[in-house]
Amino acid sequence: MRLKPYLALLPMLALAACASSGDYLLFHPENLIATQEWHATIVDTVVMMLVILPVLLVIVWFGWRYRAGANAKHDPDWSHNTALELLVWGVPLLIVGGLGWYTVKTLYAIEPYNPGLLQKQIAADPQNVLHVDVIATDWQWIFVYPQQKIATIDQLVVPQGAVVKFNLTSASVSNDIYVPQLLPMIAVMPGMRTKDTFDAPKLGQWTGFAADFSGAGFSWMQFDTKIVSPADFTAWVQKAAASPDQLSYATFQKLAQPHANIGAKISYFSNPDPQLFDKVVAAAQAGVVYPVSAALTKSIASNETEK
Amino acid sequence: MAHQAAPDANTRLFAPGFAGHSQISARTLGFWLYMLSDALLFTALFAAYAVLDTPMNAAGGPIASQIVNPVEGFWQTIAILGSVTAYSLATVALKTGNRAGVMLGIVAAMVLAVVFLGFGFNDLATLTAQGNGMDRSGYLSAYFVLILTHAIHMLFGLIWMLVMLVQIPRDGFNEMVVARLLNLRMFWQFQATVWVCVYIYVYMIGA
Amino acid sequence: MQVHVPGPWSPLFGRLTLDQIPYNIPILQYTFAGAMLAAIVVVGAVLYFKKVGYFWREWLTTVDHKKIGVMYIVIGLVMLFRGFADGLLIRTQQVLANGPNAPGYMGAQHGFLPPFHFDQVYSAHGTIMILFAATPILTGFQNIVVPLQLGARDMAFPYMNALSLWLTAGAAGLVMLSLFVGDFSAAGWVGLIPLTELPYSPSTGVDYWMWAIQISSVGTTLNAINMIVTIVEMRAPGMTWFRMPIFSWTTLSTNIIGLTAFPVLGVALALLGADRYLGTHFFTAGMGGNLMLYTNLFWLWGHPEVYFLILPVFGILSEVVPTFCEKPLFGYVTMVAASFAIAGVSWVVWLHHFFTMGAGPDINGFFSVATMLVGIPTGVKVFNWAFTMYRARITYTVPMLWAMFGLFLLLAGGLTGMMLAIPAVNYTVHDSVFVIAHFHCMVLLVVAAAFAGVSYWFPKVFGFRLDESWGKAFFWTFSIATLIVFTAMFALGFEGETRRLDWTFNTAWKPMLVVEEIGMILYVISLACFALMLVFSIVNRKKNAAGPDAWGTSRTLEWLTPSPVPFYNFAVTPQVNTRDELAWRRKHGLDKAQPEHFEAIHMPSNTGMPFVIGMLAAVWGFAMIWRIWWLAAISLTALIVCVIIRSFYKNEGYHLQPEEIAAMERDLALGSVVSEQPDRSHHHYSHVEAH
Amino acid sequence: MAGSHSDPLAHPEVRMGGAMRYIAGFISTVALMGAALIVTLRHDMGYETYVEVVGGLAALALLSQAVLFYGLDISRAQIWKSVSLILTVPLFIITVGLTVWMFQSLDQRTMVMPNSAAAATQPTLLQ
Repeated sequence: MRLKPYLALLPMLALAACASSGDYLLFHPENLIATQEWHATIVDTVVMMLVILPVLLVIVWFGWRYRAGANAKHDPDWSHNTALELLVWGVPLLIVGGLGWYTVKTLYAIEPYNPGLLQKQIAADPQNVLHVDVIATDWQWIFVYPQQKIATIDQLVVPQGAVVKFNLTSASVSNDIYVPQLLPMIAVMPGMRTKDTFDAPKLGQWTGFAADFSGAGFSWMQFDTKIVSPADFTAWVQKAAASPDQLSYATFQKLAQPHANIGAKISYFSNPDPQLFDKVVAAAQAGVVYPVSAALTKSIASNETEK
Repeated sequence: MAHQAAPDANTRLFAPGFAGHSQISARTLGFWLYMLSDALLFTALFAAYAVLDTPMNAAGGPIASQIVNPVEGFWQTIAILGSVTAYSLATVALKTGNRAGVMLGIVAAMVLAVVFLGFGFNDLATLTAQGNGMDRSGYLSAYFVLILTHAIHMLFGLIWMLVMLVQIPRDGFNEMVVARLLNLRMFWQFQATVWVCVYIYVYMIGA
Repeated sequence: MQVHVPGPWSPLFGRLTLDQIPYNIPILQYTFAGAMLAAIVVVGAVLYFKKVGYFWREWLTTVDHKKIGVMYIVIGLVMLFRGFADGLLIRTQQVLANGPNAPGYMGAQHGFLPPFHFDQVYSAHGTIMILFAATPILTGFQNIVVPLQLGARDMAFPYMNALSLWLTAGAAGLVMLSLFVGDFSAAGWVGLIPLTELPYSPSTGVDYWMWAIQISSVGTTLNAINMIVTIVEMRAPGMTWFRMPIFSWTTLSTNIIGLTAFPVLGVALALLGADRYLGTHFFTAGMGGNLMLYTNLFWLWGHPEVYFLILPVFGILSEVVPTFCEKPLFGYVTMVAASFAIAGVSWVVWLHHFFTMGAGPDINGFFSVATMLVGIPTGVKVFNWAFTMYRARITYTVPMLWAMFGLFLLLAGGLTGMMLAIPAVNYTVHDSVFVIAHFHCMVLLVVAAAFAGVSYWFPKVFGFRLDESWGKAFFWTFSIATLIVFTAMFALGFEGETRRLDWTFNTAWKPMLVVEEIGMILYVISLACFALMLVFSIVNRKKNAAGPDAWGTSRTLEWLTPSPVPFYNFAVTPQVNTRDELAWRRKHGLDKAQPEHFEAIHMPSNTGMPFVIGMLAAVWGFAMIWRIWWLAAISLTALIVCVIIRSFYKNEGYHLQPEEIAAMERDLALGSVVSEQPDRSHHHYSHVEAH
Repeated sequence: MAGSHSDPLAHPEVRMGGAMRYIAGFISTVALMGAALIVTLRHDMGYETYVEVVGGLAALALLSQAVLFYGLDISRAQIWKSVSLILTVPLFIITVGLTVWMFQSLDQRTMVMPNSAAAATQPTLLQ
């Protein structure tokens, strides 16, 4: 039994050793929002450790000191001490009070619709806000850039320094969008419109993905996320705008038919229907669904599809 | 533990002849707890109704004020309150062991309940015939299911009353029959309580 | 108004067709062969030893709370094994299906499970573990222990107790049946909406999930009523509220939750059922439905449900720790207060399960702070157990080891729970495996306490202790496996892995996925230790035979009566003088005192009706799942008729005469087993008092 | 069990009822509902006042049922029923209240109302 605490420490050490590696995506936030959330994780852990570590030590110490056969003092009736009982209520109360205050404070800083953290940046340069409409289908991500008049499947490209504002909806079932280093999760729901906001301070490339289960093709719902220089962004927009495929609502209806995009292949579209997002929301509210047949559910991503 | 007394000559370790609890009390308490759980069921339905009672959830179909009639609801209120009062008066007859009185009260309660249910089912049938059935919109789904859940409770109460009408002459007022009569009184009263909430919330405030 | 369902439908068989039997899936072939083999062995043994009558008389028709409790725990352990097998499949799939170049086996693109099968496996894993493993096991303990702790003869409603059991059993049977007839839900144990709506889940999987939960939760609600009335009405004379053992207190608080929360789940599922069967629009995205309404109702039950599971666990720890510390529990009154504080706060925290859905910061803030409040009473409990160990004399028996491990898991789960309560943190890990690791800390705390309870109360029910050395081997393998699997899972959460991935696309996750798999293999070894523990315990049962007070240091009334407990519990109802009555009697040398004379005891008769009703409920569920309307109508009518017939029974039980009790108590003192009731089927009517 | 020896008709819950009490319960509830109906039909107060008045009348009706019909009090026979009812009332308020509060905020932030006539073919801009 005295081995146990050490055993518990071993994996923690292993975790600490690995923490420096880039695989721990949440340890490496790449923008203000994600950094704030990572700080909250650290603050919470440190504050909680103030109480958890002593309790752990007390349990180990008592458990060793008062084991049978250790000849320690045995007091078979001691079961009450008013001061101690006040303490055991008081300490958690203080911790919860402190953390509660901190939580409410951070809540407004990272509020997805209008984060306090980015207020200054938006006010300083309102032109530098990039609007992207995000539509989840079964099982792909469609990004519509209304200002740039382009759309993509499974690729999100953002100019460095911009603040990105998402409108999100789904054509079929609910989902969550997630880029661990940049974009915390937010729900994507059919017939409803959620919003999310994040900043893009550093160049780089990341994988974004669906986080909330949405059916058989869910595991294959990744999208490529890039932050590029403004010049590269303009070039990229021009490339996409040159695409002969145009994203009309009729085209969208075909795209939204359930199928898994295995390998997350990227497609570009020019001239998306300017009201595409609204039409998708309105259609879902009017009861339009993209049903998944039982046969498709059973065969998707199995070898049967290739026959 | 520090305050524990040491055993003395008066200390008893066993309680021979311990009478235990009363069966009737245990049964009525148990049934009362079931009713509180049933109340939570209606609570969830009310919460669902409250969420779905917006013009948006009517999805172009009728909204509350177009389908409910507070005046007709008032007649229903009188019918159901009359029914529970008739049943309650039956349990007053129970005090003297008056079988005919108890059974008469139950029959009166059943007749009034059928009147109440007749109004309700007629409303739902009319709506459905107009194409405004429960599958028309989120709002109508909530309305129908709330009303139907209450009506199904009432139907079970009616079956229960029929059973009692057989058991009273067969068994007399033994412990089990009395416990069932008392529980049924709570159950029946509970339907009126739920109806008061439905009437106020759906028929008046909602409309 | 009946909605159109895709695929064939016939009046006679509903949606059931031959190709719904998945005979061509290899894994299911093996499972089926294994299940059939086990069934043949069990049924064959029962027939060979001519025990059919015994099973019917002593188990299937019993109304004895101890036997019902044992059956609950057996069902729970079987389902725990099934859930574990599902967990093993999930972990193995994720290791095999890691990275773009992961090969596919047995018809899958990656790994060996195609998504549709994988999704069923993880949905079944969650549903089974929470509702058909943890819940029955804990209910079983409450059934066995609470009446004994209170000094009562039985539960308040023995007949309804059996009914609760058989409803749960019927529902568990439906879940198992979904393996071989049709499929199970592929939309998560929470029933992700609108994925569970007909267009997105056209098969009968969601219906299996929905009706099985619905039927079992009726059983749970009835059981909650029974427990509360038992505790309120049936305490032995002298047992005032503040002399009641903590396990009974936590049972009371947990069943208050059960009583009030399960109806809300019933409504959530019934409204989903209305959508699927009647074409309503409660939770559809269109036509005025509101899909978050489902999530709201589900978690309105779902979060209290967490405490519904955790509170009895706290009760078990509060019994085990003082027994093996040879000291009373520190801070009894605050412990009671904390239990009720947890039950109360559990009702205002549910929204923390969907912080990310887009509600405003004031709403998230309210539910966040409310959630943190739960940390206060939970912290109090941990402190109280720690201080119980102060100036104690601790014996590290198997139950105590499990309890210590439970404390450790509670600290880990508490730390991460506080993180998840902060929306700023929650947004980054909301749907990641970090959440999975967190709540597995909590449900493995349930498992740890369950095994603590099994080893602690086993001698009370069966008259001999479990084998200590194999028990320790089981404990160490299991707890180390837990540390390995879930430390790796926390790491994966920080690596950004999300839940329910059939194909784990990021190759950087591979090392930790392999670590998890190693832990799973250790779990398999620990299961072998568990089986060997049972075998050696039965072989050595004479050596490990236990007296009334099996541990010599127990403190509560259940240890006053012989082990195994005679079916009438106490020959004479004990008079309670203080809290921790048995410890007090032992201290003053009164624990061996016997009653001077016996009086007649009134006992309820066995009845097959609860079994019949439970099975009818399962048939009705099956008929509803497959939309076989005639069968549904017949089974529902039969069920109602059975309830009515039962109300016409005149048999009010029988009286056990003083001389019979005296004889049985003599036999017990000599060490022979009298847990079987005398056969009263022929003459019990003679004992019914006339009115 | 052992209590089954006594006369079931002597049980306190059987003795509790009284004809006058039940009739009073009937009359008071019908009168309160009637008053609510009149208030509703007259339509002469602001919505919030109206909800308060009708809600108050409903609360009185429920209270009169609790006392006159259910006979709830703090006697030994009824105390646990009264206690459990009092403990359930907050759950009702929490469940309905917090749910409504939450959905009001959520609907505002996520439910964008399309012009229903144009929805199918020509949805209006939603922002």
